[in-house]
Amino acid sequence: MDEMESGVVKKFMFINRKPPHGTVYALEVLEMVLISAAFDQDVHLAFIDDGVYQIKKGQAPAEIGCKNFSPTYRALDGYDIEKLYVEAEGLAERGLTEDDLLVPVEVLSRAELGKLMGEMDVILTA
Amino acid sequence: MDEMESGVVKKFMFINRKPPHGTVYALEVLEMVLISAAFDQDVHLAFIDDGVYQIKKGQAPAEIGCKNFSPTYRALDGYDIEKLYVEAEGLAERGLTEDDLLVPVEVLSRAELGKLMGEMDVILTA
Amino acid sequence: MKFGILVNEGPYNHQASDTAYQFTKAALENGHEIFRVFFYYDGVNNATSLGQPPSDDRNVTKNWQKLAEDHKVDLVVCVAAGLRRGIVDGNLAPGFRISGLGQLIEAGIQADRVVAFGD
Amino acid sequence: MKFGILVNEGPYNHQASDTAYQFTKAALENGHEIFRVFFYYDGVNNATSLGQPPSDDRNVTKNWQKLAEDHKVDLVVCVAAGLRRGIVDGNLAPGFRISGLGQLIEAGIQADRVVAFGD
Amino acid sequence: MTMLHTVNKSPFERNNLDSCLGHAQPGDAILLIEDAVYAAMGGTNIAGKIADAAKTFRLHVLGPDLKARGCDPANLVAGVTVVDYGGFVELAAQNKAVNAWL
Amino acid sequence: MTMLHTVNKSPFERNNLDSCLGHAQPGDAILLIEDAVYAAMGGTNIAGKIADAAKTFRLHVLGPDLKARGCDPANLVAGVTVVDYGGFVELAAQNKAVNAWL
Repeated sequence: MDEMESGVVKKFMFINRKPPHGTVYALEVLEMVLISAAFDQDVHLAFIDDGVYQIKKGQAPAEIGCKNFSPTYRALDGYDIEKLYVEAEGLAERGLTEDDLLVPVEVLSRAELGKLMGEMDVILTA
Repeated sequence: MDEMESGVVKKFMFINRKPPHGTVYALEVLEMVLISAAFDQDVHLAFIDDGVYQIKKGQAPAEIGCKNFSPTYRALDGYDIEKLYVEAEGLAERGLTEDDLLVPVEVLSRAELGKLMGEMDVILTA
Repeated sequence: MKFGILVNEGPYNHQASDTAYQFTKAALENGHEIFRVFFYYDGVNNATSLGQPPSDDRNVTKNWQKLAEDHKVDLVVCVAAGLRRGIVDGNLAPGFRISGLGQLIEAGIQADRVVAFGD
Repeated sequence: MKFGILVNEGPYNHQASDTAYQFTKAALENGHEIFRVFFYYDGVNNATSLGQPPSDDRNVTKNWQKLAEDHKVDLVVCVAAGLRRGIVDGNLAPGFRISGLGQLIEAGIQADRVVAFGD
Repeated sequence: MTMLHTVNKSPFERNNLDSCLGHAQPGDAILLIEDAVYAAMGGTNIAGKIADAAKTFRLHVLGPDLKARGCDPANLVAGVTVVDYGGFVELAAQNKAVNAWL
Repeated sequence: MTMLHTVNKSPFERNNLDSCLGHAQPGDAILLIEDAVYAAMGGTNIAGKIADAAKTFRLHVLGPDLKARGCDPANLVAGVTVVDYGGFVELAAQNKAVNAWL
């Protein structure tokens, strides 16, 4: 894949707005994120709105018959994906705190995240 | 189809909550409604929430490449489907009145519609 | 008690089909009867014979097929919705059959309850 | 300007694919270049060769195929998402090709803009 | 005769639960499934509304969906009862009809 | 450099538009497409919010989607501009990146 050596580095942001398990988006976004790591891009992950539920501790979907992909979020730093942001308002509305999250993140206000989104080159939201 | 002569008549209600064109639900619910007419059931159609947009006058989806199925609502009485209900609150929230609708309907309050729903035997919502 | 089940969404993208399957299984385990499972809208995509989900994930189509095998559950795919979306005789998974939308209305008449699962 | 297009939903159930098609067509008419159209999630269902929508409705798959023919637009179906949902070589409509998710990231890098359409 | 209402979408994202609560009759059963189970959790900015609803309706939540999402049943809004898939089936059987608020 | 935000869901059903308005930066362009075009219509119970948004953002609506839904462009909230598919393309080209609020 010669694009891997193209030298172009763009700011990618994957914005997660949906809860896990009810739809496949969280899982398939994670697949996009993992692939993007191979292209040496500047990858950002944001969890806003119901997306904050994706990184909630204690998920155990065996009884609904689904795969537990939540441990993968913890493996992201092994792929040098370390820019994870969670929206403070999203946590608060849902009665959650940083202690409820299964992976270290930077908590930003909606205003701060909006500003950061404005600096991106490519945004993929789901 | 011997069920067509089974003699059982149930109260069916199709509840439309979604706007037309953005998704296929409005169109495919209409197909269900038309089929149900052949079974001589007591068919009710309710338009609530964004479902009220399904029967808005003046729809012309040619430029988005879709079929204009809205005239079909006007043909329903030819199939003896005449119990059409629209929620007053749904119209008001959207700035619409009965004059904006392409088919004669009975306007009910949310409370009245809720009560009517409670009298049904089979409810299919989309 | 006799249940009719309506599945409105395809496999994997929405949990609807998984929940419908768990409900159907539990109803059978509790001694109830499943009159029919009807697949409408994108629900017809549950019946593809060509799906190959990752080996560490569930296989939604196989789940339905096993219910059909073990309990003779009638799995009906709407012909019109299927034609529109490319679910036809050629790629219909064994255990499913294709028929008209009247089969859903019939389920509404014959079953004691219709339970719908969707988006 | 070079555009990458991402289609997240299947045909008919959501307007997403129709809007993506209209956007792509308009971009070509305005003299822009389409680097690639990538089909992900249920978007892979746009590529079925087996769909037969009613004759009075549009044919979404054919719309895409015509763009590929007339303008050599690169229509790429995600291999993993397709396998999961039963879009494979055997029912892939001509004009589409199956490849990896890296093709989407590459579009993000190579195109000037990525525009996504979904639910 | 009462009805069973099912809701499967997050109350933070969509209006399904609000519409259900606006139409259900007093005494009806409401079952929160899939992404709607978040509505049953204590401490959210809608917990008060749900606690009120639990006084008018028989409010239930699907246990396997709670567990899938890492939601602790010990932290539910007061008045909400957990059921499993078998309990879902019996709720459907015990009420006159089922209205899925899709 | 400004961004183009697209929103395609009804503001009465989902939170996409609210989330977009809460994150977009002053001067950004927002394009309402598909079922989101209803947000641009005058006389609704959210028309005031949209009129305010039109002062902070460049607010556009897709004409073919209005027409499909029988929405009269003469009845738009003040400050909202109609574009066609070609206009959508040029908005995407003129702004730095496109954020689809799915």
